[in-house]
Amino acid sequence: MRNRIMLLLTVAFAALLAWNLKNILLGLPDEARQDAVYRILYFHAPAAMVGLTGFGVGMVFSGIYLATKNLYWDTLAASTTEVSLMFAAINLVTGSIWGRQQWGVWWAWDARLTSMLVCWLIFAGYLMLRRAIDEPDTRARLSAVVSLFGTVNAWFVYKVIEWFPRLQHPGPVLSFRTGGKIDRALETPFYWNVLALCLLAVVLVMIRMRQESLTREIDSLRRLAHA
Amino acid sequence: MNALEIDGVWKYFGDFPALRDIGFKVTAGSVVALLGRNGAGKTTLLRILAGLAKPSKGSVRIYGSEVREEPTRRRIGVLGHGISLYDELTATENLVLFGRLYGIDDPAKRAHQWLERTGLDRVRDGLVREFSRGMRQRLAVARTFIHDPELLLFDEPFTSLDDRAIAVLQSLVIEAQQRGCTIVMSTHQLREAIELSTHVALIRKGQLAYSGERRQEMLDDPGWLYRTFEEEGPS
Amino acid sequence: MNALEIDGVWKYFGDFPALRDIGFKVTAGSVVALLGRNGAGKTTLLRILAGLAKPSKGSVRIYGSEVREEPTRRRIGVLGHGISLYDELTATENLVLFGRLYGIDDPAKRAHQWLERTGLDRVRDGLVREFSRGMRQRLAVARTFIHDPELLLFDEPFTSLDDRAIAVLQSLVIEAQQRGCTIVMSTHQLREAIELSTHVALIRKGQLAYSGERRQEMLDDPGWLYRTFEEEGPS
Amino acid sequence: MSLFLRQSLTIAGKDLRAEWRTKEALNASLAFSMVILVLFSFALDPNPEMMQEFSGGLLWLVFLFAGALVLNRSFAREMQNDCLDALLASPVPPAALFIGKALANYALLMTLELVCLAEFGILFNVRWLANVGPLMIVMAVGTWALTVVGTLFSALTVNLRLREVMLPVLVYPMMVPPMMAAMILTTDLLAGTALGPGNMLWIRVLVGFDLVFTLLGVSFVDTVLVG
Amino acid sequence: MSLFLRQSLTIAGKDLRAEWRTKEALNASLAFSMVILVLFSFALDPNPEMMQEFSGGLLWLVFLFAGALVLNRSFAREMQNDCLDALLASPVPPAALFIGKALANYALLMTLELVCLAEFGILFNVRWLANVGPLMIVMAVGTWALTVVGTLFSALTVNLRLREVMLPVLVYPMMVPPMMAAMILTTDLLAGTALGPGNMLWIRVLVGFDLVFTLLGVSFVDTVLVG
Ligand code: HEM
Ligand SMILES: Nc1ncnc2c1ncn2[C@@H]1O[C@H](COP(=O)(O)OP(=O)(O)OP(=O)(O)O)[C@@H](O)[C@H]1O
Ligand SMILES: Nc1ncnc2c1ncn2[C@@H]1O[C@H](COP(=O)(O)OP(=O)(O)OP(=O)(O)O)[C@@H](O)[C@H]1O
Ligand SMILES: [Mg+2]
Ligand SMILES: [Mg+2]
Repeated sequence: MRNRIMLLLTVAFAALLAWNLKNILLGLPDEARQDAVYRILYFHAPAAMVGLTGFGVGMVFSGIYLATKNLYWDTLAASTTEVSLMFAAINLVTGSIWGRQQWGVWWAWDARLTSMLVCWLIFAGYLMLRRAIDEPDTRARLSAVVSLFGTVNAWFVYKVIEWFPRLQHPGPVLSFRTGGKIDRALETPFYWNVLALCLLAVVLVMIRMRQESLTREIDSLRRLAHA
Repeated sequence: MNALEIDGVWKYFGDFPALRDIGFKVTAGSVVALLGRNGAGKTTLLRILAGLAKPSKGSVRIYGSEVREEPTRRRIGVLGHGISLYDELTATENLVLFGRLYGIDDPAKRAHQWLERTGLDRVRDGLVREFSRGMRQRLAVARTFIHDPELLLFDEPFTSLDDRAIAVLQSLVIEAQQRGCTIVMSTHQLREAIELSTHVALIRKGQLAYSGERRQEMLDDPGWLYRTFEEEGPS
Repeated sequence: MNALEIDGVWKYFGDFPALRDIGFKVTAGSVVALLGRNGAGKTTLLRILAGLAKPSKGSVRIYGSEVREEPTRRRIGVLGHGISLYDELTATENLVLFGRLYGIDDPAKRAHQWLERTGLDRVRDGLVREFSRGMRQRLAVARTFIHDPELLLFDEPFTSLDDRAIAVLQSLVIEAQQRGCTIVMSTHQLREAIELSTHVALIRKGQLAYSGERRQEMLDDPGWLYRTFEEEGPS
Repeated sequence: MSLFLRQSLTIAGKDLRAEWRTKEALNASLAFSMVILVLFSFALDPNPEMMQEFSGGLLWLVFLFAGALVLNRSFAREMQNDCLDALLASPVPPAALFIGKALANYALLMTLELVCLAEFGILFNVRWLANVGPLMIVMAVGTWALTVVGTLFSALTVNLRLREVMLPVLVYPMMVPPMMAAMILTTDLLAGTALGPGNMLWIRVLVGFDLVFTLLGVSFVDTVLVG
Repeated sequence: MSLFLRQSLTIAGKDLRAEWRTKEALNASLAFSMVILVLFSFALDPNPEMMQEFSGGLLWLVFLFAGALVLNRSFAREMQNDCLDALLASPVPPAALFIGKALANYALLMTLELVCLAEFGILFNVRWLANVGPLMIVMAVGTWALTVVGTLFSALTVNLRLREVMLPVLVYPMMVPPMMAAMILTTDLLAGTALGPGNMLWIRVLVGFDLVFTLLGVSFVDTVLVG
């Protein structure tokens, strides 16, 4: 059953991505100022959205773990955070590439960029903490607390850095934020790609979940053997 | 009345069950020797009883109430592997500190009494850092007793102690029992433990293998218990 | 021939003399129980014998030569409070590492032999971190023996071990003695120690209070030694 | 509530007394702060005009680096003889323990920072006495942010093998919002700008951060310490 | 001599293998280096021209701070199960032990520094590939200075309660001469100046320091570890 769902989601993701790629690469006109590179936006911004949302979802799972003490939720929280971290990394890398192309530098200490980097570091710390603790219960408990603190903090980082005096990164362009700054034809594929990346995230989380539960099983078998 | 009621306690470390369905009752005033091989789960159980860890399943009631409730914790005294004393404070300061935390009246006076009783009067203003191992252990006992606990939980109290220190500790345990304290004590020193105890609980790979009164067989031959209730096999 | 010649050894920690003029000889092939109360100086002496600390005065000769000389150290095996194993390495890796450091031929083969002999064959590729206390202790013994030492120095080897682990260790000690090893071993578990030993050395506040062969009185009553050679008094 | 406070103060008093007896954490972190000030001065080779611009930033960097040492000791001190177990077994609620340790850390950090400030003024020729009132307020509020997050994470990392590494790795990214605020405010104050509507925003960030994380700390310390 | 070398390599191999298995010290110090780069950027608010001037200084500061974490672990790793006693009781001379640990630390530090350099290049937009050969030489020689002093002091402080504090407090001041040399050389190289008679002095300082302190380390490690 689980395999079936996973397969289905994977196929859906692949199909959607193919269709999106066709639209984005072939269907859209080049932008006047940026040539073809602007298309990176279709992965750059959705990756950030999926990543940041994922951190929040991870926090919710961590909260559920603390309430129920069921390790399932811990595994879910960890997988979600890990996958989100990967999406955040995609955002950072695509942004850097884009920045190299647009600004001539890989990195600028712009508010938006820095806040993403700081969020990434916070949750990299979360994963490192998980590595440093062997005992599953303690690991779950402590990392859940870090996830809570981290997410609240990430929110602060986001809010606060907006007020930071240096801004270089483009502001919001999506119409639901600005009331229509971007062309409809350019915007629609964007949302489809958000959906595609969401699907990918779910698939990846499911794969990680399975790996994690296998690891846990092996681990406990080994411990029984060594006891 | 039961000092301690352990009911269906399980403890998982991840998927590994360190305690499996442990359940027994301890009547007030008894001295229980908690025995078991290395890794059986004695420390895990004692930490749960002391409220330092939570069971995954099951419940522990001490004099009828929850462990982590404040009034209950006032009735427990815990002495673990470490001595739980601050090296940078003096003997008196250590005792007064814990007296305050337990909210007893006139902690200074109580501290003084206990220093006398454990023979540490002479060094009461010495830093714990400078104490010998035997003195530290005695001060740790004083700390455990300072708030007149009714239930005492000891984890391997005799480890690394010499014969004289063990004798001092034993006499304090006996004295506490005479005052009506209930004592649960884990150790590998079977002979000492069994001589002191009224009851015995044996844990085997996380399960309760025996619990009940001390029997004459155990006194005669400390090895009897293990031979009877643990089948041998490659560990 | 004397395996060990200790001559007028003093050890000061600052102004405090932890060892005062210790001197005795140990003939090859004997098992010495090094006894004494907490803080008597057993660990200090054993560390000096193992070359982990230097005496303030006096000399120690092992098979006639200096402790810190390389050929001498190849003949010593040390097992202290800790187990001296790396948690992040596997059982085999640990043994091979020490085999290499001792420069033995074919360390992998030796490691394998010792894993078999201590019953750890099954888990030879398991990380030490995941081992239970008994398994760690057995691996530590294997590490101590891997280079076929002639003089073994044990500091409280029985601490915190259960009856079965103690039995395993005891049989290894007896086996080593039969191979002609000399053994010096400190412990507070008088009964176990005296049963194993051929000689006894008692340290009292840093001084040698008794050294000589094991006597029948000690076997009959482990407390005899302390009662006879230590006057009582506040510690 | 009064009992809670009394217990917290008992804990804080104990920590301060133990520290006072040896002064080791304080001395060491003072020495450390001095050393890094010297290193900074080598690395940055600051000329006076630049100094004006950096002063707040450098100062808080020093506070952060030296402060981590104090925070690291905080719960590590309880591990020496398993003292933490005795505290947790006593009727003191973990929240009181947390507040007590935080108060002690706060006192130590403030002492450390005042000395650092004086050193800094002398070494880098920065006049901080002009605006000393508001500066103290900023330091007081900013330091509480460091204290409260640091104390909780000190409790969280105390059992890890890599304690001394994990603490800064987890805490520093979380400190980005309050540190930014504190740095900007301090630079302003050292440059002679008074607190006013222009930088009220940053004061609000600091106070908000303090409140939110004190609350989180008090609520989650039980989870961290006992489970 | 060959035996000595073989023993050193065995020790180094053991350390690297244990580290490789968990990668914790390396990961943590990498994360830490990233975090302090971010903090520096906040504190210093660097504009590109300034960056040119600071780059060498900042880079070596990061190496120093993150390196201390690696060095701290070095002998601390031996304390876990009293492993140090077993090593000292074995026929390995303390000097071989010292060289072995130093080699392992050197490998770890160099790895750390190369990654830091890449991070630094990207984040602060510093082009280091131009002069990469001489830069590697300076890094290699400067890092050995840090390694050899750090390893010796790691052995010296390993039994102290305040280990994690005392190591930097003792090591950083000692590192002032080589760090100054390395900072100046690195800044020159990053600014495009080649190594030449103009900065030969600093190269000599570095090499001289390396030689003297390696010699001192090898001669005194016996005193430090055994007495
Ligand atoms: C490493 C560099 C970069 C990073 C870390 C970064 C980060 C981000 C983040 C986190 C978002 C998501 C905002 C949100 O959904 O709230 C975003 C969106 C966006 N980025 Fe970047 N970015 C980088 C470089 C660039 C560059 C160079 C450009 C183009 C010149 C760019 C253009 C955009 C655009 C147009 C959006 C969508 C804006 C919106 O509607 O919110 N980014 N970026
Ligand atoms: N924090 C922990 N994380 C993972 N496993 C643990 C933890 N604590 C204990 N265990 C495991 O639980 C089991 C019981 O351990 P426990 O320490 O309670 O045994 P014990 O009876 O006290 O043994 P000993 O006589 O050696 O002290 C062991 O298998 C141990 O490996
Ligand atoms: N590193 C040290 N610094 C200062 N004093 C020490 C040190 N090591 C030991 N001592 C002191 O030397 C004396 C002897 O200690 P030692 O550890 O050798 O005793 P022991 O016989 O092994 O005791 P135990 O049975 O408790 O293990 C004690 O008084 C102790 O306080
Ligand atoms: Mg135990
Ligand atoms: Mg000893």
